[in-house]
Amino acid sequence: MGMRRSAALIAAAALAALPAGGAVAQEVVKIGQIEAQTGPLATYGWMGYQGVKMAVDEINRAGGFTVAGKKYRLEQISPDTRANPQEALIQLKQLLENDKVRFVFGPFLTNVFNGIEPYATQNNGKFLLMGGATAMHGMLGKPNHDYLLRTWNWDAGQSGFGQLLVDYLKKQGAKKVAMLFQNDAFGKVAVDIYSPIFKQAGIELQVELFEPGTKDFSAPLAKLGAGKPDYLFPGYTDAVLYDIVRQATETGLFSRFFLVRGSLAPGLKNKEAIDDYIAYLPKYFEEAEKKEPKVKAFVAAYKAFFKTSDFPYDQAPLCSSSCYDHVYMLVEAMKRAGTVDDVAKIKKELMSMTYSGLWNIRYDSTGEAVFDFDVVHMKKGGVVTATHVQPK
Amino acid sequence: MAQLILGQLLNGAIVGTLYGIIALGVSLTFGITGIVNFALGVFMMLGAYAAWYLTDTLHAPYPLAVAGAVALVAAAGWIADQLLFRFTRNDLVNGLLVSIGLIAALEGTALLAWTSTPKEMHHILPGVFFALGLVVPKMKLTVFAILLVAIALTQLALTRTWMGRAAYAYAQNAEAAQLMGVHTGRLQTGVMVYSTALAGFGGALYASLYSLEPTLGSLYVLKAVEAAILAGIGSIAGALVGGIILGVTEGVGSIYLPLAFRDAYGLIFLVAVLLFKPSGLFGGRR
Amino acid sequence: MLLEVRGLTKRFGGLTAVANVSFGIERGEIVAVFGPNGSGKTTLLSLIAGMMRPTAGTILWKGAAISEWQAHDVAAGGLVKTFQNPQLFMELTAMEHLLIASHLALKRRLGVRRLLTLLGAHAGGAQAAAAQDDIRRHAEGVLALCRLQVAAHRKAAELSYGEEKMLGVAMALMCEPELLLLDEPASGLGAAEIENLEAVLHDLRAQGVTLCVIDHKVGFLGKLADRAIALHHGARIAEGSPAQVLADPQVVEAYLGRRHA
Amino acid sequence: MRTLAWAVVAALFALLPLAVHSDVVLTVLVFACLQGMLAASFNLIFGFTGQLSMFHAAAFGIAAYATHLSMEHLQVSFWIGTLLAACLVAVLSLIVGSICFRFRLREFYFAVVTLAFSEMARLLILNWNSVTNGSLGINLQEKPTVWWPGAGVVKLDGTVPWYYVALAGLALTLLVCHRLVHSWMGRCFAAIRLNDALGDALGINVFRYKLAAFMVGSVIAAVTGSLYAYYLGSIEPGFLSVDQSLAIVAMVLLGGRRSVAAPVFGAFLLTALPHVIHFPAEVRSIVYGAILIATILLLPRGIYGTVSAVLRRG
Repeated sequence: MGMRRSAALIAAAALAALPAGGAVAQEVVKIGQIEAQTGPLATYGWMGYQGVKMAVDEINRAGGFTVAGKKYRLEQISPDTRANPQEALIQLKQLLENDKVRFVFGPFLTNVFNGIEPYATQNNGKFLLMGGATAMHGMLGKPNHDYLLRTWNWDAGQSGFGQLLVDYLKKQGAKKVAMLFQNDAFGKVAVDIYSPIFKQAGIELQVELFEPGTKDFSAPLAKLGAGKPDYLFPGYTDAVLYDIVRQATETGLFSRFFLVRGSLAPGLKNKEAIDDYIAYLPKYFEEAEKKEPKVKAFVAAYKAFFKTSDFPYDQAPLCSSSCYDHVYMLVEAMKRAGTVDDVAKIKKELMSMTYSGLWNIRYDSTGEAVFDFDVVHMKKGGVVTATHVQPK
Repeated sequence: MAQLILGQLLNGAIVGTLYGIIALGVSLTFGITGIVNFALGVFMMLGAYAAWYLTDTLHAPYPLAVAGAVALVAAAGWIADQLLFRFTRNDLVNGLLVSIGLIAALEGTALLAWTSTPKEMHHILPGVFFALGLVVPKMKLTVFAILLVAIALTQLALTRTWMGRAAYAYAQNAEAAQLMGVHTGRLQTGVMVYSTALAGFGGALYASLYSLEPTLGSLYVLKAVEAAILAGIGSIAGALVGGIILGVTEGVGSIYLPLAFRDAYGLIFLVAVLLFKPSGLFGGRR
Repeated sequence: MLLEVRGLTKRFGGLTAVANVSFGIERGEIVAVFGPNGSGKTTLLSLIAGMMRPTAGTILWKGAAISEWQAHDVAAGGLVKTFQNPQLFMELTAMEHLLIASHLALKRRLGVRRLLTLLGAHAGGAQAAAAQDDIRRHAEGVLALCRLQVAAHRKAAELSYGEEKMLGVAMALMCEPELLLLDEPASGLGAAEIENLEAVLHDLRAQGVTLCVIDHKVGFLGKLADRAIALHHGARIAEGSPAQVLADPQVVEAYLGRRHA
Repeated sequence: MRTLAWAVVAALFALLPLAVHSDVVLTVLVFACLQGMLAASFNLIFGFTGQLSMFHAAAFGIAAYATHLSMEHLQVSFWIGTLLAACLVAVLSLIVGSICFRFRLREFYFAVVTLAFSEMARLLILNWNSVTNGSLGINLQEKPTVWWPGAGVVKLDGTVPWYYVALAGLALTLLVCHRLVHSWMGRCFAAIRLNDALGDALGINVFRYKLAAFMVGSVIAAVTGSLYAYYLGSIEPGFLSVDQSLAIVAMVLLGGRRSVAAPVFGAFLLTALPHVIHFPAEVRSIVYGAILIATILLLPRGIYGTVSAVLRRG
């Protein structure tokens, strides 16, 4: 109750703070975003930034949205954290105190999240933080963490996809898998998640972790290859996948791959040398573009909006899932809650709804996103079969 | 196992020559202008993106693209020298900071132009060679050969041409060289441009082997500096060997030891060498 | 015997810079070491001052072998050397030079207690404060002695060559040396500056400072020195009163030889 | 006169929270003060003794981890933990420094070897998962306590108390640096920076005083590390990154390396600027580079240095 009242008070203050008079006919709902947009770790943050930008722009060009009979437009405020917790903390404080923002997207990076977590927790109830950082998973549902929503699905758990993929792999007759991952936050967690799953499935697992930024994988590939595993389970961003897949196939050390992140592109690029390329994709854009008009429209919109001819299929999922859809989902929740500033109400709506945009997204009881995904299996020559999965 | 080691010796050597070509630039620049040009990393990055853009977007034949990339980067290097480095000659710290500033600026520009989405050039020369039970990608071997030739030619140029000898003399003893009638300013500019051209060349070849990101140079320039010091500043063959030693240490090191510490293996070696032969493996008395 | 050098030898690769040189210096005397350029004088001094390690031979300072000591330990021991072409801290004033050079003086007066002065000017107690004043006064005295008062607050970069060399001597004096090694103090000086130098050296002698001065020509040393040693190709070719040494045929030959070359 | 001016400045900063209530502004100032401590202590090694140390970020990060670990495993208070961390860093810098200076590694060689040592430290912390939780970093739940006039022993929670802690830390750092630089030891540092051969000839133990500067600087960095970590509330291997060290160098160059206070100015500038002027991400990095280059080429004494020089001229 107290929470709500204080939230309401702040809301009142915020409205008072907003410029009065005819100059601004529409009220503004600000959407903050704290992501790394530059530096070696910026890939995720950069795409997320683009996703929000597109959604906000579209909604505003469509004349904004109406909540409880009032017209609103969106405003995106997205400083660059440079993957630096200090910057992020200051920026979050600016967003909450100066800009009176109540909805913040990001961060994707665990070190950044750890940096802002204490302050965010102090302000529990005043805002919503919707990010993808690995470390968020552990905080979900903890006391004073009602502000937290994780916009990514988790590999483990009953609605997670890890188990399902490993089972699929087992059906392919895999006996031994070699895991080659970045030595960073998610890499470390991925090892912790998948080791037991593989163990349970009776598949032997070898693990090697490499410094992010590595480009030549000859040594680890040779080392792993010596163990004669049937599948290679490489890192999780295309930044490394292109290099790993190429070097692994060129030397003929591996012809079978198993991915839980990243895209099909590295596989297609080396399709002649690949027997199996099994990938979990939040969405198989290449195919969806043909089938689903929404996706086709999104791809077109992206190209137009960023004036580019090449659509980044590999990173589109970040862009769309984590941000583009979630902006729409948030707006939808505001409409249903009939308020733009009672975060508790809005969260309740978010938790109870299923949003069908480019994907079907809902939140589980802890506040972690669950969405349909595709298990894509590419065979030699680039023949692709995709299975659409709707998790429990 | 022997196969494994042999393979890593070869691959380490190949990777090492790529360190070496940048190290050569670092070494020359430091020897002649007294600046450690960390910006060689971003020049390498520019070369890589230029080559990628010329081949994959403008569909120029790869060799032409490489030539174009080298020309572009050399020009960039000349501008950087005239606008910036000219004023920090023989000032280690300022040179270092100017290059840091340059890195920030150029990486930002690259991000604007190409975003952080990785780019990968179409495979120029697919396929592999089989030799004594080893499997080596054709392109890697080709790059290896080309780099070796480039470094050999540099060696020749420095020993046979007047400019080269002047440079050598200058590195040994500036005063004497000036008495010899060496035009310092022109020499230093020449070396600056040449070293950036080498970096661009390295980058252009790099693009045919690995995927590209705006930050790719930073790792390589660090390795290059390690290699240059390992070998001893001012030694051409040294820069190459230094690079190769580094590449091999990392390769073989990560076979026997945890891969996660790969970067440390080279460093430990470097520190050891510096302590017991401060002038580097091939450096004379300094 | 204050300083005793026995069979001192220094080789650089093939070249022998100092060949089996032996001599001694008594407290209070002024010794001139001279020889043509390249005769190994500077090397000899550098060896004694601990800036190089001899290939062979021993250096005894007040009976203790010091040939393996670091330069700063030698200086702390009371054996201080000036540089042939002046070494200075370009961006500092003459006075600041002397204060830096007063390092040993402070150390001798306060020992470890000088660390207390870091906490505050008077943290070291009355003695510390007194020592620091004393050192300032000493510095001014040295400036006066070296005829550098006018240069006291000018930066080293602005000094004339003569003043630079004299500042070198002044810094050495701040170290309160028992034996002062002067490396070609007169080289490159004009007549007036040389006179000035002579005056300074006379004053030093009057104060009983032991001096070892090297120069490529005897020049003013003739009048000043009690004893002279002639070096040629790194070897001692003559020793005795300046007059005797000058008359020595080998010495004459050495110089004539140079003149013909 | 100057003392008075400084007293006034100090008083103004001390009274600031009475006038400024914005948590954002105070937060920026806390970080600025902590970065200022880093810059000033680094400048002791770099600007005054002429040694380009790349070990500073390592000292900073190692201490952050050491403080947490000693608090967790030895059940000591934050301040004891900080003390232990400082001692650890003192020992480490003694070892690293001795190696570098004993082998007479100069300028760039010193920079590279210290860089090598900090990289090894970073890799160790990154991969020693059982102890450091590796790349995931550690959230620091517990808050340090201090004795507060009137309030007695209180938890350091909220920005204002931390502001005073950081301010005190900065003041202390500046005092230490000031006393050192303007003492006989400062003269030794200058001698080493300007002409160590001559210093040696004048009886200055170059090795000892290089080491002194390196150790004092590193220990201050260590203290800063513990404060920073517990204000931020988390630690990560990134604390030890090369970028950290380079950022410190940039602060010093921007402020100026010839005075004790100038680097702090640079630190405040680089900490606050990105939050005052907002650029698109890529443009920001371009502007940052441009500023850095411009300062080095046009204002070699740094901004503070140049300004104060101009003021002195009248």
